[in-house]
Amino acid sequence: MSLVEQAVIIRNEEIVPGYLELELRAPGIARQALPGQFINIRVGSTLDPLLRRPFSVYDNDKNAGDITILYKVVGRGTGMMAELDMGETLDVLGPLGRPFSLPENLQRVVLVGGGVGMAPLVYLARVSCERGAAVTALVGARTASELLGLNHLRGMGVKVMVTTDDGSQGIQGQVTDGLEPLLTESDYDFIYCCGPEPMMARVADMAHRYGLKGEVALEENMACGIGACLGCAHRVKQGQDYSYVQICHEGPVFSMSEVVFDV
Amino acid sequence: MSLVEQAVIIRNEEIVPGYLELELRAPGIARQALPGQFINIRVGSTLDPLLRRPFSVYDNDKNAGDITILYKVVGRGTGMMAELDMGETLDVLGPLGRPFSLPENLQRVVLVGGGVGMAPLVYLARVSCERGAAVTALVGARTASELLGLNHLRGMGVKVMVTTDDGSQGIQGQVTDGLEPLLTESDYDFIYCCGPEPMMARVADMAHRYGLKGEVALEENMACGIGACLGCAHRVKQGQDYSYVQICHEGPVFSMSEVVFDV
Amino acid sequence: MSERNQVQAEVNMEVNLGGIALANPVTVASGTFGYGREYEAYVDLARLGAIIVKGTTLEPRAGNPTPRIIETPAGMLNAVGLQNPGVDVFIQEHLPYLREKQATVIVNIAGNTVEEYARLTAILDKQDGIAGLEVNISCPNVEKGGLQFGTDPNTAAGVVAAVRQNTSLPVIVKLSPNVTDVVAIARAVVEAGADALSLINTLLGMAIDIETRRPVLANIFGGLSGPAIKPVALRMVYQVAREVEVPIMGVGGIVNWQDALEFILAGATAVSIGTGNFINPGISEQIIDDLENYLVEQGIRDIRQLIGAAWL
Amino acid sequence: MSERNQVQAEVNMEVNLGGIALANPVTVASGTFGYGREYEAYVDLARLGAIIVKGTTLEPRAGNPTPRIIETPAGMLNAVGLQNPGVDVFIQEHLPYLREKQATVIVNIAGNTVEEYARLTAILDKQDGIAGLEVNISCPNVEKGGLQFGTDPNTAAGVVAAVRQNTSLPVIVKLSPNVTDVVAIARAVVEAGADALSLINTLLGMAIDIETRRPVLANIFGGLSGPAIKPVALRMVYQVAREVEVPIMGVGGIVNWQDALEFILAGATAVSIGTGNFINPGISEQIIDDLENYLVEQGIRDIRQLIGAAWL
Ligand SMILES: Cc1cc2nc3c(=O)[nH]c(=O)nc-3n(C[C@H](O)[C@H](O)[C@H](O)COP(=O)(O)OP(=O)(O)OC[C@H]3O[C@@H](n4cnc5c(N)ncnc54)[C@H](O)[C@@H]3O)c2cc1C
Ligand SMILES: Cc1cc2nc3c(=O)[nH]c(=O)nc-3n(C[C@H](O)[C@H](O)[C@H](O)COP(=O)(O)OP(=O)(O)OC[C@H]3O[C@@H](n4cnc5c(N)ncnc54)[C@H](O)[C@@H]3O)c2cc1C
Ligand SMILES: Cc1cc2nc3c(=O)[nH]c(=O)nc-3n(C[C@H](O)[C@H](O)[C@H](O)COP(=O)(O)O)c2cc1C
Ligand SMILES: Cc1cc2nc3c(=O)[nH]c(=O)nc-3n(C[C@H](O)[C@H](O)[C@H](O)COP(=O)(O)O)c2cc1C
Ligand code: FES
Ligand code: FES
Repeated sequence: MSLVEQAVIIRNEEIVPGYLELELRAPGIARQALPGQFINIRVGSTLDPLLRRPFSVYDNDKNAGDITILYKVVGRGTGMMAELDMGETLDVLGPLGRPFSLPENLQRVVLVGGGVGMAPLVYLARVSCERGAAVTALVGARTASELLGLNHLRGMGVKVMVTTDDGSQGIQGQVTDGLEPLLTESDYDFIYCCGPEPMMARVADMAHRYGLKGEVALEENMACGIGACLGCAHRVKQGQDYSYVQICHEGPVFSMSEVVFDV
Repeated sequence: MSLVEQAVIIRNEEIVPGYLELELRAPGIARQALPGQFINIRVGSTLDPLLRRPFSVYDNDKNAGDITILYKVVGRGTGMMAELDMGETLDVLGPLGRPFSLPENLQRVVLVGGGVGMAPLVYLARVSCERGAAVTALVGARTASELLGLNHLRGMGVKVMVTTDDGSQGIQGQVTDGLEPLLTESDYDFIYCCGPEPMMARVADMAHRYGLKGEVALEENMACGIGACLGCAHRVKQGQDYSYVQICHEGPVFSMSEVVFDV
Repeated sequence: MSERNQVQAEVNMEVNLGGIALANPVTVASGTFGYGREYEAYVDLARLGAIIVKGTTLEPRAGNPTPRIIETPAGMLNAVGLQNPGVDVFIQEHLPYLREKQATVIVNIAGNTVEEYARLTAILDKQDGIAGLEVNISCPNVEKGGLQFGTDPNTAAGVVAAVRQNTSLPVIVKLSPNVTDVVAIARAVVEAGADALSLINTLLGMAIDIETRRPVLANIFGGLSGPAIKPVALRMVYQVAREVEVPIMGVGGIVNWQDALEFILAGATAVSIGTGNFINPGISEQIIDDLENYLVEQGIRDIRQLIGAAWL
Repeated sequence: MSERNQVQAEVNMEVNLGGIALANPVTVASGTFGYGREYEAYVDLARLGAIIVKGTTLEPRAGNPTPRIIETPAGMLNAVGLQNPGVDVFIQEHLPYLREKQATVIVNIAGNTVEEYARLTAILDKQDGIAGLEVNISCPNVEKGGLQFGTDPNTAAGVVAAVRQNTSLPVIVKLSPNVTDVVAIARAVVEAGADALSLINTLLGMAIDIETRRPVLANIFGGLSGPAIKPVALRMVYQVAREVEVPIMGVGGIVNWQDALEFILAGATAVSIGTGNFINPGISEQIIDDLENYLVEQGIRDIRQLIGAAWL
């Protein structure tokens, strides 16, 4: 059951320019959080900014009771977060949302992350590895300096492949350019993907062509994070038509085949 | 000419419970600030709280470029100020308002301060002493623990008298109870007063009875602090009638005889 | 006896909102509390004065495309577009849950024609476990070119009369603040049979994305809610409460007990928390506790003594 | 050539507001900038698109008792009550100063009767150094029981027609947001001769002091301004700009260049900074600089290209 916790900041560190890792002591949330779930952080204590900001659980140390998020500084809320110091407390609501499904007998999984879309995939990789699956991660970014999560993944024994738009590291091109050869060569059980929606659409398409099942984690502006405001709607297929689901509640993880992507 | 300065916090210290001294490195403002003037502080950098908060110059070290304010924690803005640490910066506008007049040949002055109304009187005492005047300060508070500025005043060689409502220190009663004997015994040139408006009204009345000229420093909710919004109006006498003046601009210091007190 | 029960014994928090007995004046606003279930981890649902459920229509509504929400200074805009599963699903899936939780349920109803309001009311009138109806008249009147029912006294009264005829349940009418003369609308709907009024619904607003140079919301316009609108809501409650005989529910920007108290002092018999639930899902129960403590500390035995105490 | 002049040479910031040539779209709002003098330490007055001076009446006005202002979430309420020294003092004491500073001056005028507006206009029409008039129609109409002129299309048009007959100066009409249909009022005043519109004036609001249990403002009600109201202002600008032919000045909650740009994209030809001046007295000039830089960075040669760019 999700809860509101006053989490103490253990670490708030810029890892590459514009991206920070924030580690929080939040034992109640850490105990429950599963890969793909997110937390909703109240930034500041005044009425501006007003709404909580949602962030995926990037890593989770249940024993210590620490959860880590990886965030990109994009606006006012994340800008304020970047100023926070160790020892300060943050009001955190979580864990929220439907986690990635981790079928019991996963043998070989492939993770595809673009930019800060890596955030939900690192904890997923950790749990997958713990369960004995062979994990390949395809990590994409615009340029080498924006590649995220590589060290974490390598530390777990994940096979890591890289694409950059500008070719400054790994394969030049988009993650889909790196994915096609992988899917041709190997036989995966499951694919997980998070990144910009057009990228997820292309990955979902490719997975479909290769007959591979998979899941994506979506994003949408949120107010409540718990299914009450109906703000975070996204289209899913319903027969020939579509209907809206709440990302915070019925997602953020969805089967690749059910999502109507905004491209 | 007043200015906006990004002032660095040198010290932000609780001196008695609920009252803090905040020392700011603001050389541009310090150079110009005179007793009775105030500064207008932007608390936080978001849109809530929105308006600046006005505080009297409590002390001023022109050489170092440091101004000090004495503030009471009463609400959200001052509550947030109390959390600030050394080294942080604050956006400060000042110096603002009309200072106390310090007639050239002042020999004997008496200062009467109630509660946080001491704030503008300490710097006034310093300058008066520097100019060679003999200064008596009558400091009132509800109880001994809320007496403010005593050490500062004694350090300058000011003769300090104390009244407390509960008699826990000095004369039991209100500052006016302490003032009457003073005015009977000594011959002062000038009286300065700041405190709750009913107190100032009584002091003004007494001064009038003893034929003593004096000034008070008033307060009113402020938005701009520079005479533009017309928010901080206060009544002053105009013949048999009254008119409104702007406290921030035409005050906060007024002659005791011209103010229509709100009692 | 628990500490809380002791407090309750000392002070009375019960109020009557046009025939609805509320254990305390603190309710949660339509569209911000789902069907209660979403908050069961954070709030004892039975303890709330009432739960006003999401705006319910005769047929299911898909709602608007996204983005539907955007933060604004001390507020937010929403253009959810009355997404709801329709009254039948509400009755089958959500009402039984709320009944089981012993919540006091007020159903917020919406329609595009007077006929729709009437039929919806007739359906809900037959259900167990509904304490009252809240009529949302900030809906486009399709028979009058989409102008909102709530912006004209006659049209507003028309909706309310139709609802009134179809139910013996207490009828609360929720007024739109986007009007020149809210008192005139209030009078008209009271005359048409409203037992209570709730005000305010959201202010119409918009935001523009300077990157894309387009309106942020897919719907272009949205409803402004949250602390930003509190001064407007409070003013309307104060104006209306003095002019009508029926009790008022104050809504708009309440995020703590002080805000709630301001509305009560302005003349509100009950208050409703909307956007505040998004900031802190436990806020509604917290406000109940805090108001109780306030009464105890101030030695006020009955919260009703404070209703309208700020009137001059 | 200074850096700033270089920037100016590269991009055009000039706009025309119904016959008033503005060096740039950034003006300062009536009642928030005094008579300019108050800001001379912080702003180069000649550089502002225009200075709209405090609401001026025929006779001096003492204004309301205090408290007159109170902060609200991301906003403030004011009930200053049109305190001003009257038009004669304005002409003798303030106008010469503004002329000398080479400021572009727009005089905001207010009255309690149509006759007052007419006489005030006739007086100001004869003065040098006035670029235009801004007619504040959010004033109580004493001949109609104190109802605001600006809440009814006919009464609003009546004021504007009277002003129009008495001057050849450009006439801007400042609309009240406290209305059901702002477009109807806009159309009526344009038909009556308005050369431009400015919107919005403040929203009517209030606050209650829970300590004293009384309204905070001596006047009970006050005008809500500041970032809190920006979404409402933006919506009204967007609605009105698409429906009338005259240019619009957008006002309400602007505190940075992004806010200003939102209004321009919504259809405003110029913008006005009000409450923002209180937060940062140099904000208006800062916004001019920032908008210029934005144009340069985006390679936009003329700010007029952005007016109404968000229309769908
Ligand atoms: C389920 C979920 C998980 C997320 N996980 C991560 C993560 O692990 N790391 C990360 O860097 N970012 C993540 N995001 C995006 C992150 O929430 C936004 O970048 C952040 O809210 C921006 O806040 P801001 O105040 O800096 O930006 P602003 O632009 O100032 O925000 C203004 C408003 O828009 C909302 N908003 C803006 N962008 C988004 C967005 N993409 N999603 C939701 N609301 C948005 C904010 O909440 C706020 O209400 C996630 C979003 C969702 C929905
Ligand atoms: C010229 C002047 C000099 C002052 N000097 C001092 C001083 O030296 N030390 C000190 O402790 N206090 C002083 N005050 C009072 C101080 O400004 C207020 O206590 C402070 O603004 C309260 O802010 P808050 O956010 O904590 O309170 P809140 O109650 O949360 O403030 C809410 C709003 O009310 C306004 N407000 C509340 N009380 C006052 C007040 N008394 N005067 C002006 N605005 C108010 C605030 O600015 C704000 O807009 C002075 C006031 C004035 C006008
Ligand atoms: C996301 C959202 C959805 C809403 N849906 C409804 C609704 O379905 N029916 C209704 O009458 N009011 C609806 N409202 C309005 C609220 O009930 C309330 O009147 C308004 O938000 C002001 O209160 P607040 O400032 O506390 O949020 C909605 C508000 C929000 C923010
Ligand atoms: C203190 C104050 C005084 C004002 N006086 C006037 C006035 O005299 N005439 C007028 O038309 N508008 C007046 N206004 C309204 C502003 O010009 C502006 O329309 C409004 O504040 C919204 O803009 P803002 O949110 O940027 O402040 C006043 C506003 C404030 C805050
Ligand atoms: S964020 Fe409120 S329903 Fe998803
Ligand atoms: S605070 Fe604005 S005029 Fe004094």
